[in-house]
Amino acid sequence: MIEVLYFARLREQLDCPGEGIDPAGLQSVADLIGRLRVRGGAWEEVFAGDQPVLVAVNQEMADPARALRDGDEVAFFPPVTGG
Amino acid sequence: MIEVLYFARLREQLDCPGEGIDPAGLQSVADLIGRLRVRGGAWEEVFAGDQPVLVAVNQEMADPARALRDGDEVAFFPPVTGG
Amino acid sequence: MHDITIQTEAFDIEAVQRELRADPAVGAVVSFIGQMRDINEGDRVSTMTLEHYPGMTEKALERIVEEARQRWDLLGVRVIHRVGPLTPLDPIVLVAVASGHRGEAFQACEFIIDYLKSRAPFWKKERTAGGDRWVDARHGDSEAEARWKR
Amino acid sequence: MHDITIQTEAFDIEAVQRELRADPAVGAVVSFIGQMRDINEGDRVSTMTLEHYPGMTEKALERIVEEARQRWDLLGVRVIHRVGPLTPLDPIVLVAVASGHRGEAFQACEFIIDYLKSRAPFWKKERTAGGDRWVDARHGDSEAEARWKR
Repeated sequence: MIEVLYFARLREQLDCPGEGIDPAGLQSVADLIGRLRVRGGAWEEVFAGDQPVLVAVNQEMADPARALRDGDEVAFFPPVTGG
Repeated sequence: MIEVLYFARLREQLDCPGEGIDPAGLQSVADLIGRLRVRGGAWEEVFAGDQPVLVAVNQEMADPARALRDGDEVAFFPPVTGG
Repeated sequence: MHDITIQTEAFDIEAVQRELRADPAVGAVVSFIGQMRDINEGDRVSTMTLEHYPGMTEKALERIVEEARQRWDLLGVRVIHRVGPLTPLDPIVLVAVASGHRGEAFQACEFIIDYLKSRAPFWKKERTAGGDRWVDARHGDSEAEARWKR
Repeated sequence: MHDITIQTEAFDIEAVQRELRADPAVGAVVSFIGQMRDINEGDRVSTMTLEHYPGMTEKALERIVEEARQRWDLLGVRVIHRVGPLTPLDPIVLVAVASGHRGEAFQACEFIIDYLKSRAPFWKKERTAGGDRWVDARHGDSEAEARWKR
């Protein structure tokens, strides 16, 4: 299973703090984004590429080409605004 | 009269915190330095140009070409080391 | 003393500085305090909530501090960041760096806060008269961070 | 609140920071604390005496702070410098700058301390086991100051 987390504005837009996703057929972060996007509605909006979305894999910043493995923790969130 | 002040290492080398000097014949800071230097001994040492000496006229940094007038306050001191 | 703390409670700026100053080899302490303003983007802000990504936040900050310690000769580093609800005048973040001389302390302190602002997973949500809104990332933050890239 | 103080007494770092932080338009406070180290040039230093040029010191610092206020959008500036006898761990100088955002506060704070270190008439005399000695100017200080020349 891949644990997927959503933070801040994304969590609210998707009305979902996180979920477990079956890794079958998911080679990369880009594949995961594709699978989320086809859900339509808010998912299509968030992952269509129109708004900036950052991704971290196992709590390290990553990019869409990043390979995924069973057990990975993947987080999606907007640009950070701390400090 | 020109009020001349000496600070820090210079004050100790010259064994003099300050003095009044007759401005007659003193057009510039360079003239004043010349007059002090010819006193010989520690004065020659300090003002011969071998050690760094800074000068302020009326509490503003100045250079040897700076013109002098009666009533000016002239200070000689080493490079600063505060902070 | 741990270098990094994420907490909901207010922090004691004075205690941190005293701890860093307690080493007689320290000649310079540079501190950055970021605090909540009562106006943002022209609107009055009554409260703010800071969300973060627990686990990743600490890892990101530890990496930033470790990199600063490798780049500069530092005698002490402390980063404290608040999360949860905040009101105007509340300190949000403290970055304090001690070193023998000032140049290293200044550079390390600014390096850490620039990275934190552009890379550490914190998000601010403001409450204004017009409702709640997420704060947008400032363009200047990624520029400031880019300065440090080698 | 006066911007600049030269004094023989210890100063209250916390009180200064609290005062600067009291304005809800302030988003960033950057502070530099310079303190006396117990070792200099490899020798243990037991005490130090700071001499200054009364009158010129205040004028030089006022000019520096005025220039910083013209260059950057600042909400508060405080410079406190001690003179007279000091022992290790004693704070020597505090430069604290408040602004809306951090970039200006960092730049102004470093600008002021760089100028102070290279231009304000203070001189340190150290007491070591080998006797009293005047501290020599650090080459790096005039280099740091040269960065700000336009």
